This record gives sequence, structure tokens and C-alpha cells, in this order.
Amino acid sequence: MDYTREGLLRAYRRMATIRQFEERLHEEIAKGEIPGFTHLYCGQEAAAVGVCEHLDEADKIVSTHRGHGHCIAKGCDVIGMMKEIYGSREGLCKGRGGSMHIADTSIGMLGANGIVGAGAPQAVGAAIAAKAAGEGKVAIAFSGDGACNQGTTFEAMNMAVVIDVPAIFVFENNHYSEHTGDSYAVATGNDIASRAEAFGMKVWRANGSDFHATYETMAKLLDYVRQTGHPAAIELDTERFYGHFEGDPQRYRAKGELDRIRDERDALKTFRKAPSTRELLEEGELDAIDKQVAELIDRAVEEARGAARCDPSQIDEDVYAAY
Amino acid sequence: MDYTREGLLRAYRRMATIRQFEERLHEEIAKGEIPGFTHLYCGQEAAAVGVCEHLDEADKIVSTHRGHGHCIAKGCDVIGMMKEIYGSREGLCKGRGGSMHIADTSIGMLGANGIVGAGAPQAVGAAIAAKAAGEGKVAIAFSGDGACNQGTTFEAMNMAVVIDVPAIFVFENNHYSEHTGDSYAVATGNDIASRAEAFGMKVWRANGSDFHATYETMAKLLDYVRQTGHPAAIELDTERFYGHFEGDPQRYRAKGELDRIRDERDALKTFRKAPSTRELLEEGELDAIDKQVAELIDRAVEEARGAARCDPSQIDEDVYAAY
Amino acid sequence: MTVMNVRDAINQTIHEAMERDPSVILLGEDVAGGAGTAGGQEAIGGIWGTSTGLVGKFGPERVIDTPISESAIVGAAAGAALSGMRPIAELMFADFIGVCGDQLINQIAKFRYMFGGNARCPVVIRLIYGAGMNAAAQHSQAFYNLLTAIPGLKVALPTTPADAKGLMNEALHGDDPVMFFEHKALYGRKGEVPDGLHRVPFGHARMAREGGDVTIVALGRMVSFAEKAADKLAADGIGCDIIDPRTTSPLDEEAILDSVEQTGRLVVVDESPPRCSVASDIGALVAQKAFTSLDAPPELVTAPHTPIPFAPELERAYVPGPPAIEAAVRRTLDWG
Amino acid sequence: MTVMNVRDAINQTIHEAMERDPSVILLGEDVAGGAGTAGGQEAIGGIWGTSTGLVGKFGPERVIDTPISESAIVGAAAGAALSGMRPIAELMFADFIGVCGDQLINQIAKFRYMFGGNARCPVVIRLIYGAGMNAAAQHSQAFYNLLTAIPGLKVALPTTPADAKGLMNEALHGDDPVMFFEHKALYGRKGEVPDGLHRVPFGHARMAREGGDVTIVALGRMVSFAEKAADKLAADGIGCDIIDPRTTSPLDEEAILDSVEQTGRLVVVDESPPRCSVASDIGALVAQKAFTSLDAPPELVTAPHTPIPFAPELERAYVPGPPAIEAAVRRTLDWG
Ligand SMILES: Cc1ncc(C[n+]2csc(CCOP(=O)(O)OP(=O)(O)O)c2C)c(N)n1
Ligand SMILES: Cc1ncc(C[n+]2csc(CCOP(=O)(O)OP(=O)(O)O)c2C)c(N)n1
Ligand SMILES: [Mg+2]
Ligand SMILES: [Mg+2]
Repeated sequence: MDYTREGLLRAYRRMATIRQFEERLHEEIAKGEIPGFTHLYCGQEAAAVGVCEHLDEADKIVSTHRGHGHCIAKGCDVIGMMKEIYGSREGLCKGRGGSMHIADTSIGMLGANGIVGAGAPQAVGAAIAAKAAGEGKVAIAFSGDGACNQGTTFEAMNMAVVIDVPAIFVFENNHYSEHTGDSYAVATGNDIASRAEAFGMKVWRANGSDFHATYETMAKLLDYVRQTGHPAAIELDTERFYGHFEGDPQRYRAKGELDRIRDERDALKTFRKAPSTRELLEEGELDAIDKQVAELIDRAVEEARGAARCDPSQIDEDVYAAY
Repeated sequence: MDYTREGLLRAYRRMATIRQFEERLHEEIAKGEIPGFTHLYCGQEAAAVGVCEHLDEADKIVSTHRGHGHCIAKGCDVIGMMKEIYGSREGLCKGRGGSMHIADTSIGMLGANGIVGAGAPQAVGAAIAAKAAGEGKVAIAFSGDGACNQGTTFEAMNMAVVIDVPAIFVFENNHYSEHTGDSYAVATGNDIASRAEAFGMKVWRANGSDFHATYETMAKLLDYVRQTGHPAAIELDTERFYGHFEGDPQRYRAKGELDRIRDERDALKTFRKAPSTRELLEEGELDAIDKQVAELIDRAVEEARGAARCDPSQIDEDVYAAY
Repeated sequence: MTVMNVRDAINQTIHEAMERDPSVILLGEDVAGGAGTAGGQEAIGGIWGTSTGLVGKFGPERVIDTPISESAIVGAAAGAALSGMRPIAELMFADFIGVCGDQLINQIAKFRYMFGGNARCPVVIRLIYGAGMNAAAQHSQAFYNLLTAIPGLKVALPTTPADAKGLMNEALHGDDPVMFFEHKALYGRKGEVPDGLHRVPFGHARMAREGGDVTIVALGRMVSFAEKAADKLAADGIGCDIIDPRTTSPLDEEAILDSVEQTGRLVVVDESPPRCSVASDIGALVAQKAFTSLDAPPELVTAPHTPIPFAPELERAYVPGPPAIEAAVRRTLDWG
Repeated sequence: MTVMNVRDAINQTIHEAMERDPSVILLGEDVAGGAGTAGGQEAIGGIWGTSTGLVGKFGPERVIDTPISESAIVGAAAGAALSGMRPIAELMFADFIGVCGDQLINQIAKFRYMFGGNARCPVVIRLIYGAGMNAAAQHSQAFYNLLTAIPGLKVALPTTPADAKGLMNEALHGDDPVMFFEHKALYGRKGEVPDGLHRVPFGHARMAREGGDVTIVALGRMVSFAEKAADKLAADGIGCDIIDPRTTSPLDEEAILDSVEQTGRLVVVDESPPRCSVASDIGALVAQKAFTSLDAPPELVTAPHTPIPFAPELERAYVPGPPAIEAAVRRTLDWG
């Protein structure tokens, strides 16, 4: 794979942004600053970024309850996101959605979603639109190992093959759905890709904690989908660093599991070690990005804290376009 | 396979009963005698009977909108069914269910169902009960090639494997879901069994228009399920002789298709030709059964015509056990 | 003006919309019909006859036969709409909202709001509903109350061919999701239909009749039963206002309240069971907002609190009919 | 009597039921918790803490962790019930009824009726509901109206620990399907709970307070808000009857009508949006059956016709609170 300096720097910046966004949320949530349920994406950065670095704004993605990473990878405004999560009127969704419902349809981010499995059929619809437009665009549904058991996900895969649209099912297997292990809930042990295959789709697998691996595999997948117009699926093996939601004591994990994951499966560390990174980039450049991102996140939190709060009188705005 | 005379006679009688029940309904519906939507099972007799001949009343089945055959095969009272379909108060369900909602839970027939795909999860629940009872009983969900695309069916298969219960998924592939072909709507061409396999189930396939083939394959499947307690699936290749519902002009069929099917894929004809039949039974015995069944069906129609009609004052009976 | 029935009015409206606007697509089970068969697509054109001829004209990429997967059908419509299209999705029976409820109530109803106005989801979900064909408990229900309850959805239930066209066109021009309820027993009903791009605004009731003595608000098929009852009552010199709300969300409160202010009597006729129904919704509305005008308690003529029975004798007793409406009108007039 | 909170009352009741009756099973996502993990089952015991300790005592064959497949969860409960068991199934959030709606509204609600009385389906579906945790539009809804509308279902919404136990026990002894709504914000609420097999019959309201001037019917969490409002009003010498229906199907019409006959004033407080709500249902009921007693229009204090917003300022405005209730009571007293 031919990487460019710019491409790698951009990818790293995106991953670092996700990481720091989430680490910071973790802190602020612990302080009680942030309302609602928050599901952190930390640990899965390579998955979102490895997929979305191939996309432009006309390609669509549909996300999950654990959506911050997908949003950032697809290009959502980070400060707008932070304000949203703080419940500000200035948030990307005017404070009405919060962590679980961030969207920016103008850049092809069709929404995080609080209902597990709801997104997959929506990606099929976005793929119908992509096919109609006829410009080789695609629509991607991110789903977890838990979501792959929801009927909607199966229906979506079947329908995508039947009506033959460029929908892509990205399964991020982080090995847990809430407190349940994938080896239990996914009937075929922890093999999700083979299910997609049973619908007649071409499937790929990759290490979703490794940007390069994900990015390169997605390149092949996207070549295939953009050229044939057929759907496809990929299973990404990855890890989440925090609990299912903030506050989860993670008693279901093995002793030492989190340490091992953080040690061996950290997308940012892995990125730095990759041959192409070492060839094209200096460590110092990445350190500098880390610092810039830290500043951005500081600013985001600061702005979010000071941003305008919602006014109860606006509660019934945007229920309808016209009523 | 060792067949007994009694077993074969019983199976033939069941199949002939289904056939004549349905042929007669077809006539009576054409005359306008019967209210509502009716989906005839004709052509698929070997499937229902080949499966249910292995069961006793403690084994459960869950059926579909095309349920008459399953009901008869499981032992529902044929006259009660006819009365039900005529909408009589004396019907098996007091005239409140009609063709699409015949049930007799006392003999393990948990219901026909108007909602495609609704039955499969219910069979998983019945299998939970079977497992709890610990007597090697099973629960069977009949589904069509159309129903295999419904999310509930996938969820049920996955869950049956995950919680490891003796649920059996019988897919009767009659190649059409209403007016749509299985080669279109089932993403994997017309292979349903491979989907079940993708959930980690053991699967079988058989000619569902051939009693002996179905019965023998089910024997193996049931040996496996009753012994291991694991779920399993079977795909039965079969045909429906009439339209999706009564009144369907079947314009989606190829020229001559129906003639060919009736000629080559008739379960009753095939039964008569089978070596074990010829060995153990006389043609005359089967002819005699045909005649007895004809009398039964005549009587059923006659009784149904004369049976008590529903009284509007009874409309709110049995909504609740107590309210 | 052309005389046609509701079925053809819907068919024509979809034809015209697809011609006019390339972003309009239709998806559902057998909406083309015959996909993957030797007979070929367009073998049927929708089991209700409302999509006849469409696939032949617009092709299978715009008239999409789907597997039996209602959640995926509605979900795909949602995703296509978020991506700029105007999908029409058909649920062959409204009873199937249970199968795809989440996409209706948690997805398309809420996108615009949750996303802070930064999304549009203009889907039209066609729901074929209603009793009268002895189709029993799972194929006959009038579920408009369940969707009227959901903020973010609009709910239309046309009763005339002209309104079927006008409300469908309106739905296809707005930017909101519309639940479009089509009563199976009304498909054959004939009437004059304006040619061209006829639109009927949502939230504007149709005065089906003016009479002045009693206000009858009737929903869907109940309008014609109310008319029958009113004919009888007219013979006794009793004049009924009959209001066909046409949409239950938004609801034309003004038309109802104005009429009740004149008549002082309200009868609501609704094919759904009574609890949390549109009938109770309108009954409560009038009790709240026209309290002083009411000269008698509101009469709610609904189906009973039972599933829908199969037997013809029972189904007839289930569906509110002209005699029940007539009796309710007389009760409200005789009251006090 | 023991003092405990609603969470523990539910936990204890399920413990006792499973001990008493081997046909009682519990299934849902993470109801044991930790299946297939190194930490092992019972790692959690339900994210709400209501099933703590169960899997340890009754094993994974009776306390069943399921995949994320709500239709299969409810469907399996239905099938097990038809086969003689008494399953309790948990929907982690009531908002998920959209995902499994068919099994609720077309299956378990209708078996007994469709099958002519020849089936029993005694499932208890636990639905954790309600706003107050800033969980936004898809995790906060009060959907009891949608299920109250369905003939064949019973709907319970306990507000006290004693009623949580009593109604759950009643559900587990009856032969009908029960939708058991548990408000997340009430789990911590404490109260005295009778020991042993305490049962509370369905369709019998609890008089939370007697006051005589105004009838307040309050649902779920709204009962405590009504009590707060009533405290304030009491200071001005205004006495409120507060009725907690405890079940909306069946509904204790008599308790409501008796009170209104005395007070002549009705305020209904409901956490759902207004349309086709239990509030409108009760409003219409009273308008029909206590017409002459009513001295003022019924006041319905509900959430607005909007999805549930995330921002705390908006969620607070969404949920009806004591000030809105107080204002409604004053309006109804000042009326005319
Ligand atoms: C329909 C539905 N069921 C259950 C839930 C509760 N829930 C939220 S996230 C989650 C686990 C999802 O697991 P997975 O798909 O693996 O995603 P992950 O959390 O690992 O990112 C569950 C059960 C939900 N939000 N929606
Ligand atoms: C949820 C749902 N969707 C659609 C229908 C309408 N419908 C009834 S039967 C049927 C086709 C079923 O096909 P299949 O499963 O192959 O069974 P067959 O009719 O061939 O026996 C359809 C679409 C329904 N009853 N329920
Ligand atoms: Mg996961
Ligand atoms: Mg079929």
C-alpha cells in the first residue's frame, strides 16, 4: 500500500482526536459535568479511522450508541460535538440529541443511534440512494458484536444482497455487548464475518486495533464495492478500553485483561510502530499532533462549558418541518 | 428405514386428509361459502406429515399462515377445523380465529400465525420448556422461504444455539413468497439451510414432496436433537399446488409449471410409488383410505355448514382469563 | 376532474409523482410482483392493485420488490430519505407496524428533532388497514392511534379518491414522515378526482356534511357509515355535521370545536378499540376546549376492547356501524 | 413489613416466585450478566440491579442471558408460556417495544382470543421506562399508552415498593400477559413492603391522598409530583384526592368517577405526550361518565407533543412537574 505523509498525518490526527476526546470525557463525566449515558469509543480508533479515511462527504455512514469515534472520523465538528454532549444549545444537534444521537447529514454522517441494530437497514437505504446517484458512492453501517444478533442487521444484509446495492457492513467486534461475551451471544463463537458470508456477500477480516491493517483491507473492500456495486462486509477485531457505559465496573473482564489490551492493542501505539509510519513520519510530528489535539480538546471543553444552554421555550422546535 | 404397515397407513391417511381437506376448501371458497383469506397447503403434505409423524402430543409445533396441513398432521380435529374455517361457534377456536389462527395447545399445536416469521422465536420458547421438562421433547417451527428473510427467524436461530435448546427449524421451501421467487428474495439463491448452518446448527435437506425422504431425514435429525438437546434445521424442497391465497391467478409461474409439479411432485403419487409402500401395502388399502377420508371431509363440510353460528354477544369472551 | 376509485387515484398519484420527481421510489413486498420468477416482474403489481404498471414504467431500481423484512423496508426508506430521496414504502397490512415499529417510532419520527433540525426524512409509509374482509385479528387492525401518539409523525387517513390523491401529493411535497393509512374496504370507492397536482393540506378537515344539530367526527371508513346514519336521522329532521379529519396528526381542532360550539353534541366514530384511541383523544379535546358548549356527554362509538374476530357475525359486531352511530346521536340528543 | 426500595422489592419478589414456582424463568439481556466472559455470570445481575443474585441461586437455565434480540426474547417468552411456563422477560428499556412490538401486540395479546380460549399465555414483560436521566429520545419514553390500547394485554405501573411486589405477584398468579412498567427514577424510592405473598389486584386504584376539592389522577412517577403539588395547595387550604391507578388496563374507572363526582374537578398527570394518551383516555372517560359532575373542563397535564430532548433544561421542561400540576389544579378551581 502506498501511503502519503499527508494521509498518515491526517489519520493519526483523527485517531488522536478520538482518543483524547474520549479520555477527556471520561474525566469530565467522573466529575459529574456531563448528563446522560455515554459510551466511549476509546480503543477502537483504528476501526473508525481506517474505514472513514477512504470516504468523502458523499459517502454515508450510519453509526451506533458508541458513535463519537465514527463522528470524528467522518469529519463532524469536534467542538460542536463537545457542546452537544454537554447539552448546549450550540451543540451540533442543538443539545437535543446528546452523546447517543449526534449526526451531521451534510457530511454524510447519518447519525449515532440508541437502538442497537437500527442503523443497518438505514445504510441499505442510503446505498439505494448511492446507487441511484450512480457515482460509485457507498453507504456504511457500523455495528457491534452485540448488534449482529439483532434481526434488523440480518434483514439488512439479506436485502442489500437481494436488491444489490453498495452497502457495507462493518462489524466492530470488541468482544462484549454490554456485559455479555461475544463467544456466548454470537452463536458461531465469535465469528461474525461468516454470517455475512452466508448471505452471499464477500467478506473481509482485519485487526481493527491496527490502522494500517484496517485501512489496507478496507481499500480492497472498497475497490470491490465501488466497482461492482455489490454489498460487502468486514469484521474488525478490536477492543474497548472503558466500560460499556461510563460507570460500568467491568467485572466481567478477566484479571489483567484491560492492562494487556492497553498494552498490546492500543491503536495509537501500534500506529507509531508500523513500518510505513516510521518510514514517512518523525515521532516528533506525531507528538506535535498530540499537543495540537490536546489544545483542541481543551478548547472544546472550555467552549462547551461556557456555551449557551437550551431554553425550555425551544422544546418544540424541529419536531416537524411544518405542522 | 424400517416402516410398519400401521405407520405407513397412518401417514398416508394424514396426507390424504390434508389433500382432500384443501381440495374441498378450494371448491367451497370458489362458491363463496368461506369468509376471509385462506392459504392452501396442497402439495406440501409430505412435509407436514413427514415431520409430525415423529412427534407426540408433548412435542410442540408452531405454524404459519399456511397452517392447515400442520394442524392435521399434528392431530387437530378435522371437523373442528372445518367448522372454524366456516366461522362457526363450534369451531376449534370458536370461530374467532379462522383459517390463519387455528391452534390446539392441548396437543402441542401452538398455533397457525398470520405474521410471517412470528413463530420461530415462539418455538425457541417452547424448546426452553421442553428442556426444562427434561424428557427429550422438541419444539418445531415451520417457516417458508419467505419467512426465512424475516429478522425474527434469524434471531430465533441464533438464540436457539446460544441458549442451546431443542428447537427445530423446518423450512418448507415452496419457491415462492406470495408472488416473489426464492431465487430473488433469499440472498443465497435458494439455499436456506446454509443460513441456518451459519448459526452453527447442524442442518439437513430433503425432498419435502416425498414423505419417505422427509420422514427418514427427520428421523436422523430428531435422533440428534433428542439426544444432544441442540437445535437443528432442515430445508424441505416442496411445492404449493394452488395460489398464494385463494384467488391468486399465479401469473408469476412459468408456462406448464403447475402441470409439471402436479405430475412429478405430488406427495400422494410419490408415496404410492415408493418401494416400502409397495412392499408393505396394497393399492386397494390406500384407495380405501381415500374413500374414508372423502367421507370424513364430506361430513366435515356438512357439519360445518349446519353448525351454530357465532353470537355477537359473545364477542368479548376470552379476551382475558380475568379482567 | 375524472371519476375513479381510491385504488386508481393512489396508483395515478404515484405514477405522476415518479414521473415528476426522480427521487421518488417505491419499495415493499410484491409492489412490482414476480421478482425472481419465470412470470417476471409486473406479474402482479401489488396485491392491492395500487402499484400496477409502475415497474414497467420506472424499472426495478425504483419500484423495488423486497424480501419479507418490514424493518429493513422501513429502515431502508429512512436511510434513503436521509440521503435525499423521497421513498414510499408499503406495509401490505398496517398490522405489521409491530414488526417494524422501531423504525417508525424511534427512527423516522425522531431524526429531525434529535439531530437538531439537521436532517430531513420525508418518507411516506403506506399502511393498508381496517376490518371488513374477515381477515381476523392480525390483518384487520386500525392502528392509526398508535402512530398518532408519536410526536414527529404525521398521520393521514383519506376516505375519498380526491383526498387520497391530494394527501399523497401533499405528503410527497412536505419534508416530514407521513403515515398514510389506506382502508382496504375503501379502495373501490369512487369519486371525482381533480387532474394535475392536486394537493390537500394536512390538518384541514373535510366537512362531509353540514346539519347543525350534532357533530359527528368520523375516521376513515366510518365516514360513510356516519353518512348512512345521518341519512336516517335526516328523515326525522335531525341534521348532522359530519367531519372527516383526513389527518389525525395534525388534527384540525378548530373544525371540530367550531362545530361543537354550534351543536353542543359530539359523537366520535372510530374503528379502533376504545382505549387510548383517536376517539378518546378527540373526546378529551372537546371536553377540555369546548366544555361550556357541550350539552351532553361526548359519545364515543368505537370497536370493543377485543381483538378482531374472524367469524362474519362477530366482525360485523366488532366494526361500528350505522345503527350504533344513529343510536349514539339519538342518545346525545335525548340527553338530560 | 420490611422497608425497602422498589428495586429490591422487585428483586425479592422474583426471588420468591422462582423459589415457589419452578415454571418461573427470567430472560433478557444481561439479566444474569457476564455470560461468555472470564468474569463469569452473575458478574452484574441486571444493569438495573433488579435481578441481582438470581442466576447464582437458580442457574443459567432459569435466569437466561440472551443475545440482543428483543423479538426473540419476547417471542421465546410467549412460546414458553404457551407451553406451560411463566416467563418473566425484561426489556432493558421500554423504548424497545418498537423492536419487538409484534410479539406484544399481535401475538401474546391475542392468543387466548384467537384460539377460542384454548391457550394461556401468562408472561410478565418488564419494561423499564421514563425520563429523568437525560437518556434522550430513545431511552426515556413512557409507552404505556401504546400497550394500554391493545386488547388482551394488561398494563401495570407500580409507584411504591409494596405495589411493585403486589402487582408482580398478582401478574405471576394470573393467566394473562402483563406489561409491567418500572420507572427508572422510582427504583430508589423506599417504603414498607408486606412480607410473604403480598398481592394487589389489578384494576384497583390506590388512593394516595384524600382531599375532596380536586381529583388528581397521576400515573407512575407523576404520583409523587402530584403529592408535591398537593402539599403546596394544602397550604392554601385546597384538598386534593390523588389517585394512583396502579394499572391502566384494567382501569379502576369507579375510583376515578367516584372521586370526580365529589370534587367536580379532574386533573390527569401523565408523563407521555398528549395524543392518544392515558391522560386523554381518562379525560374522555370522565367527560362521558361523569359529565354532570364536572364543574370545570378536565385538565390534562402531559409531556408536550415532542420527542424527549437530551439537554437537562429541556428534559426538565418536558416532564410534567409539580408547578404544572399545581397550576392545573388552580385553573380548574378558578374556572368559570
Ligand atoms: C434494541 C436495543 N436493545 C438493547 C439495547 C441496550 N444496549 C445498548 S448498547 C448494547 C450492547 C451493544 O453491543 P455491541 O453491538 O457489541 O456494541 P458495543 O457496545 O460493544 O459497542 C445494549 C444491549 C439497545 N440500546 N437497543
Ligand atoms: C410480517 C408479515 N409480512 C408480510 C405478510 C404477508 N404475507 C403473508 S404470507 C407471505 C408470503 C410468505 O412466504 P413463505 O414464507 O414462503 O410461505 P408460503 O406462503 O410460501 O407458505 C406474505 C408476504 C405477513 N403476513 N406478515
Ligand atoms: Mg461489542
Ligand atoms: Mg414459500
